[in-house]
Amino acid sequence: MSRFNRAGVAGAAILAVAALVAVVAPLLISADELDVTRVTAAPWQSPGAEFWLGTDHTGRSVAVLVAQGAGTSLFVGLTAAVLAVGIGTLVGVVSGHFGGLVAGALLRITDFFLVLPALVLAIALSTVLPRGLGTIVLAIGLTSWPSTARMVRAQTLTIEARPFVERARALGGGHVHVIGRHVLPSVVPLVLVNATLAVATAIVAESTLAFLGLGDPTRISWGAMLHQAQLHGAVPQRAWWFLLPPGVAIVVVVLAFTLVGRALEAVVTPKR
Amino acid sequence: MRRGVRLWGRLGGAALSLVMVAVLGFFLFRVVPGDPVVSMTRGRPTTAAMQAELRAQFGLDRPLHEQFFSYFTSLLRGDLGTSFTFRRPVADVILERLGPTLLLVGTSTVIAVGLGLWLGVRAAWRRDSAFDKATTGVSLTLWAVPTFWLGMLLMMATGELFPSRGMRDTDTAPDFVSQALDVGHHLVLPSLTLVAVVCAEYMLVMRSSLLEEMHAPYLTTARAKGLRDDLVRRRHAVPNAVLPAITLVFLRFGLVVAGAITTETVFSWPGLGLLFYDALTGPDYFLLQGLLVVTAGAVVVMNLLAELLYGVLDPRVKVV
Amino acid sequence: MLELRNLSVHYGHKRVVGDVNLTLAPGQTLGLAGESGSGKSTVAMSVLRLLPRTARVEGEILLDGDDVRTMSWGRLRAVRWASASIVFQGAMHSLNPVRRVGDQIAEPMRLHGTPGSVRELLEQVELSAQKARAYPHELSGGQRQRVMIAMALACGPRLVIADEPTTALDVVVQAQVLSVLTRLVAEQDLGLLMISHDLSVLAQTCDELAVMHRGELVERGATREVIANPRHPHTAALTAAFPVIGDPAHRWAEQAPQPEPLLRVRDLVVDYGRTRAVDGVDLTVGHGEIVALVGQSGSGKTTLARTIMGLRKPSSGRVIFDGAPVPVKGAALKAFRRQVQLVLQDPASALNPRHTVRDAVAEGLRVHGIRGDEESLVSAAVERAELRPAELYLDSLPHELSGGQQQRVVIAGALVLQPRLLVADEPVASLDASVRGEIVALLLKLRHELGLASLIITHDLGLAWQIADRVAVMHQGKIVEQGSVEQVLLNPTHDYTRALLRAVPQV
Amino acid sequence: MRVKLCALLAVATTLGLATPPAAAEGRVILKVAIVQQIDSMNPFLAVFQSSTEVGRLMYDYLTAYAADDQRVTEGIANRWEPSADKLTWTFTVPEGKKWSDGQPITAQDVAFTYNLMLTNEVARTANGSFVTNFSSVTAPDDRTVVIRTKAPQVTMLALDVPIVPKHVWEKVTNIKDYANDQMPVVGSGPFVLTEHVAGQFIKLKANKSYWRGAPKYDELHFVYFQNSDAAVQALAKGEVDLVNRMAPAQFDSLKDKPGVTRNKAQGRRFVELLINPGAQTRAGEPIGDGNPALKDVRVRRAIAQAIDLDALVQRVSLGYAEKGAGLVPPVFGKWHWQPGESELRKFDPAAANAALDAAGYPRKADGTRFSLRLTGRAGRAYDEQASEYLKRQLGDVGIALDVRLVSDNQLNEATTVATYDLAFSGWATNVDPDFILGLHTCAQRPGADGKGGTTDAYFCDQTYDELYARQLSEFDEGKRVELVKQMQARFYDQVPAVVLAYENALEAYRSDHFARFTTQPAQGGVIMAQNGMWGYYGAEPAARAATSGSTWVGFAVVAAAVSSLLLAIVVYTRRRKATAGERE
Repeated sequence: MSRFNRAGVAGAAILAVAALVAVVAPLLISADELDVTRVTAAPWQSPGAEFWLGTDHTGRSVAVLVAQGAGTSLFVGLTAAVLAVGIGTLVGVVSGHFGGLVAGALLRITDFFLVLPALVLAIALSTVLPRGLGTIVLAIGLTSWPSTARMVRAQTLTIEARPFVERARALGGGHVHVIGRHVLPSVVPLVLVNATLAVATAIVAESTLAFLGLGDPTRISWGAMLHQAQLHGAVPQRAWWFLLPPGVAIVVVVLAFTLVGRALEAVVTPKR
Repeated sequence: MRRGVRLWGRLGGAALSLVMVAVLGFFLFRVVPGDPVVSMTRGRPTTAAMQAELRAQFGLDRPLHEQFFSYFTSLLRGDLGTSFTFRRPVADVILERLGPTLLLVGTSTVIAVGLGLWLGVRAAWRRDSAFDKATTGVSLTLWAVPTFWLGMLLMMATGELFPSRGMRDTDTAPDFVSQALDVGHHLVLPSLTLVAVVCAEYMLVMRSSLLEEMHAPYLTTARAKGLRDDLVRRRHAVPNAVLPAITLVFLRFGLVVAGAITTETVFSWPGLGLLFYDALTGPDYFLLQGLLVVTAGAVVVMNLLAELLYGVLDPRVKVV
Repeated sequence: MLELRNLSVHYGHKRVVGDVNLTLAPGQTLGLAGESGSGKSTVAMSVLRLLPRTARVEGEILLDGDDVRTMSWGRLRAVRWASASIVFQGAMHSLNPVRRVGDQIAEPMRLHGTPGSVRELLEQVELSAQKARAYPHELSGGQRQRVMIAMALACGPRLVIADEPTTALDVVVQAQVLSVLTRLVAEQDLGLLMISHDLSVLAQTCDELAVMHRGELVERGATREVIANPRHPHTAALTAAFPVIGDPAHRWAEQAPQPEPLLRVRDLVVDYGRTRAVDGVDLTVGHGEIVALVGQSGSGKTTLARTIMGLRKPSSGRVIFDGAPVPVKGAALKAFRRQVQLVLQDPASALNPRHTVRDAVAEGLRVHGIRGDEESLVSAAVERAELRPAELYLDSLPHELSGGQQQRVVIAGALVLQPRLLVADEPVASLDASVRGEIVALLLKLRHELGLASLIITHDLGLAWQIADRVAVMHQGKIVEQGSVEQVLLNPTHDYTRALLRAVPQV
Repeated sequence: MRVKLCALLAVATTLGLATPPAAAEGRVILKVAIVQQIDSMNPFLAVFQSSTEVGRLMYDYLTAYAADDQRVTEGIANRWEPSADKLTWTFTVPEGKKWSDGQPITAQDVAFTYNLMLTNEVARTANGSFVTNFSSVTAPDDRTVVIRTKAPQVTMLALDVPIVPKHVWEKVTNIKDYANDQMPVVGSGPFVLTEHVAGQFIKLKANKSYWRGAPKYDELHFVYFQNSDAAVQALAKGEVDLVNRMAPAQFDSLKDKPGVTRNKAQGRRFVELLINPGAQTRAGEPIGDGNPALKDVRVRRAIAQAIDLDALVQRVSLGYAEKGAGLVPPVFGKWHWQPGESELRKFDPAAANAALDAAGYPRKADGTRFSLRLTGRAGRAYDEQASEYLKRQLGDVGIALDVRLVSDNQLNEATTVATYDLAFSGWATNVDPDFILGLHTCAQRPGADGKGGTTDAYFCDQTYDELYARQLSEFDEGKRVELVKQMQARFYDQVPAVVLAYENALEAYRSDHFARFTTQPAQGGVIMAQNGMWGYYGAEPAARAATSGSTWVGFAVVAAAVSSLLLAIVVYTRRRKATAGERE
């Protein structure tokens, strides 16, 4: 417990730094440093005094790109997670609270989406829709809600089976009362945990889509950098400085979200 | 306590899911913009008549609902249509690529399951020990690693030790031993990549599953009987805790097939994932929808198997 | 055979057991009584050194002269089950759910190299040999508990520790299990250390009685002696909590005149799918009357209560409240629910753990949109439920309160709507013995002061004797006998009622 | 028991993995990386470039293009004679050429192939355009083929149609479903197809009885790669011997690699920037949603003038390209056109600004005149980078660019229905310029339903079309060259598209395995993607070093790691077992 809290605090600290970078980087980095037509440095420089993470295939500083990419990756991760968790919570509560045909249909759809390989679907969606951040968010969001829905539904059912809900019903409470006063407050912490973990998944998914060349090519994200690295032959050139930093950034941020999520989970879940 | 798995209900549900997969597969890829015939013939001397001929060959000139009807009826016969790219029945193309994927995913799953469950049990049993902290930490980190990136790193790190692509060399002697060793040699990096990522998940699941059981009263009973610690673990705790993990393994197996897309792309492993990636660039409608139907169908079937298996493994669940 | 010398157990700085001294000779039966949290289970577990690592154990635990605390693990494992075995509480969870019970019984025999057969052991506890192939979930509660007993006897130990072996069992089943246990102990001349919160259970099985309170041993002596003349006030409270049916001292309800009917149930039938849970029930509760609905679990009494509350639709028959049929939906149903309030068995789960006492009590007011000074209405209800002063409790969360206080909050939540009928489902079953009396008194006081009628659902005939004006006995969905308390409990006419009464352990 | 099993397993693994598999001894193999899939081995159906490339190795055409200067040379036929009215062509198939199964190649085979295409619609799938003008093909005897055309056709010596053996193909009933995978596949080319595993590799063996003489090595393997990055790595490791289509950065990365020789060749490809000139269908109906400003040729010229082609060559192509001009790349020197001093549009933003002002598009308050969409393919390195430069350069003349990088199929969609303003495109050209010139005639625009077009530039110009018709029937090559150049000049002047660059074909090979390859043309030519099979056919093995055993070090490392891990587990379990009794 305490260990995870420590890990959770560490994760939160990392996230704070990442968020700070995401907010500050666009302010500090001039457009010239990102514009391939204006950079003057030689491409494929290994790390040195001037560029301490080296330069990419166009001569841009990798360090600058990583900082700039934080915003995109975090934005996609957060919005996709919010979308997924939002849909999931709605579906979960509705199918858990109301019985009958609606719930049955919702459950069927949830199960269906649950078994569909999310990555395959996300790839298909991002091929169909026009390129852009919105598409990525939509593709990830629309494919990752079912697990949340399942979990929220289970929690809703658990709560509904609790005597205090029966007591509330016996007091004369209706659907709005039961959902608003009892179900939602009990679901929200779990949803929060779920959202945190969903951000982690979404960031990895974003990088995967970008790597497969389905990202928004006009934006710099960590996944897009890896895509570029692969496209322009970073591996055969042994340009580790172009390959490592974006990947490490992904791992660190995703790990941080996971740690925070687990710490929250430990707090939220009642101890046995 | 007694939970029943209604066999017919499950079968019906799975069948419904398969139908939905088929419908989704058809429409999703019909929404993809672009004329596949134009993509195919790009950069070659082509006349309008030739394009029309190609369209007719693939039935693209018929109205959508007719296309759907013929698609659906042939699907029932196991005919997935003809691939644009390979000009062969989609079912054949997929079947051909199934072997490499099963080899990769199968090997990785076996190793990952063995290793992951073993590590998970160890870690949970000695909760908060150095071993637990180390394995949990590593697993959480690996879980955060994008698969393709890990693959690229491994490729860069191992330099020339391993082949960078494919499943076999073309100049290996044709005898079985040489071929098998060659395939094994090619298999090392891709399966290592998959194992690392999948194993981490299995480990975490096994660990948390066992932690759930750690305070179960029947373990106290077992201890009170005088059982050694490792016997308590092996005979009592693990048989209970492993059930959810096994279910997960089955569920994941289908998903891993789909998840092998990135690994196969990085290592040019000639399996379904690579095929999927190739089909996307076409766009090869029939191949794409065939792949979606097959992979999602596999997951649906695995799902069903997982539930039925659960009924066999867990005496509390009866299949009726 | 077993000797505890100055046994203390600490968890961190918290002392759970302090300076307990106990001895038990072969063939002797000792009951260890105490409420939850009194440390009695900790004592039992320490005998086989089964406490978690975090527990710090001091003193000596001598089993056949050897100190368990200092044994090597190898030696300890040899001693476990062979010298002393345990019948754990809650056999459902203490048996491995995925292994056949036969294997589980045989396991210690193989381990310790004890000859014998599972079949014989099962026969000893009056189970057929085929049950060896069953999984725990395929057995009934009583059968599982017998399996536990068979398992405990597998290696022929000289000491058996039984930790709440019959808790959560119905009275009749409890009686059967206890008789098996006592018979085997007597036949095999075993030492028995039996732990229970229920003095009556101990009184029936044990020669000697020890009472624990807050980790300390407060009294020890011959069973009859301790119960008849408790020296420690806590012992006295415990004995008082178990009413003796027929004893006028334990009958607290004053005689009420025949009242006007408030609630009438006519030929009520409720089906759950294909099973008929309630089968043609007629029942009446008068104004200000307390009626006890008695029956074993599964008899349909809870379903009946839910149906009366309008929480479940009857399949046929009518429920008439105050002269009008209970409405099935809409505003009328809501209005009806103001009149009838529910008090549930486990107060801990009947309160939303996130809501303060204020929120919990005011919930009814808010649901019904009752205007007025919420604060004072809530305070009044809370004080009426004898939580004084109200301000002390209003901002507490449920887990900060004791079980008795929680139940009072539930009752306050009901009172705030000024209902006319209280349906109480096992209102004291999950409460400690010493608290139980207070809640019973509170219910009676409310009837006395407010004229509040109650339908009390219980498996506990003693409670009915204590509180009710009339008793209805329910069996397999039917009411088999009803009438005044004295009439039904002292002169039962139906076989089932007699069986129930026989099974009640007598102090 | 468990312990013993583990130990056994460890030993077995070590032994097994430490022994490298035997490589096939004594055969010299050329391994070539390919990135594109093979769509079909059936030459009537195969449309992918990679398939055509393999097809050229399996089947000779009626005529061929010489390696050194690409002139027409002997293929299956060694002599040809047009009639005076140019409507009848007589080809002579000499004695002595044999199919790989030993059967003689005769005029009957040629006539069979063409007639199959004339009679069977499916057989026209891949190469139908070559026979649309044919009226009949006959073989009066085994040595003579007579082709009659409906109208004079200059490309009669550039019929890129694989000739198939009649004795094999006459048994084929359904061309559409025939995969042509009866190994070894009977062919006439320098190599015989022996094995094809889709997505993995293609194996061919040398045709020892090839009429030009057997290739100098034994087998030719094409190995499939997911992307050129992987292919370049494989080349660096010596897993393959020949790689093409490298990105400039990849090409640079091989600069000092020992044992690797790079080949920077003039390519057959050019990249262009389409400027939607107000797209119309064949019937003249407007189609798409191009910016109307682009209908004004002055605007298009100004845009062309605002683009710094030198910067694109230097920064985007890293110098591995030549500045764009006419439609025919310089590799086909005869047909290639360069603007003269008077025609040349120099990079001149100031002039472009002035021209735009004059055309009636003054700068607005925010400094822009109007904005245009620039559509390109995501994932294509050139588009991704060049779009950055174009954005800036056109921004300098007040044209704001909205860059849209989309998937391949979305790009195709945008160009086929003309929903673009500016778009990247590119074509590979053939020895005969007919195709690339014909692509920009009015007739290539789509029909009323928006389908059936092959152009993506939507150029329709009276002058150009007249020139096209004239060159098509001009049999005097000198005059035809002149007409072709005039067409390119007209295209350059009207700018429906700016040819940005002729990209170099970047290739590399293991010179430690293969000493030299035949390039086409001899000077600065390509090894792969030729108009012929010379590159593969003419490869000469080096005094070959044995396959290095270094790759097997990896195996040994893994084997050692696995076995030591297993051993560690065994020991650990043993020790735990021993002390298990005294631990809880």
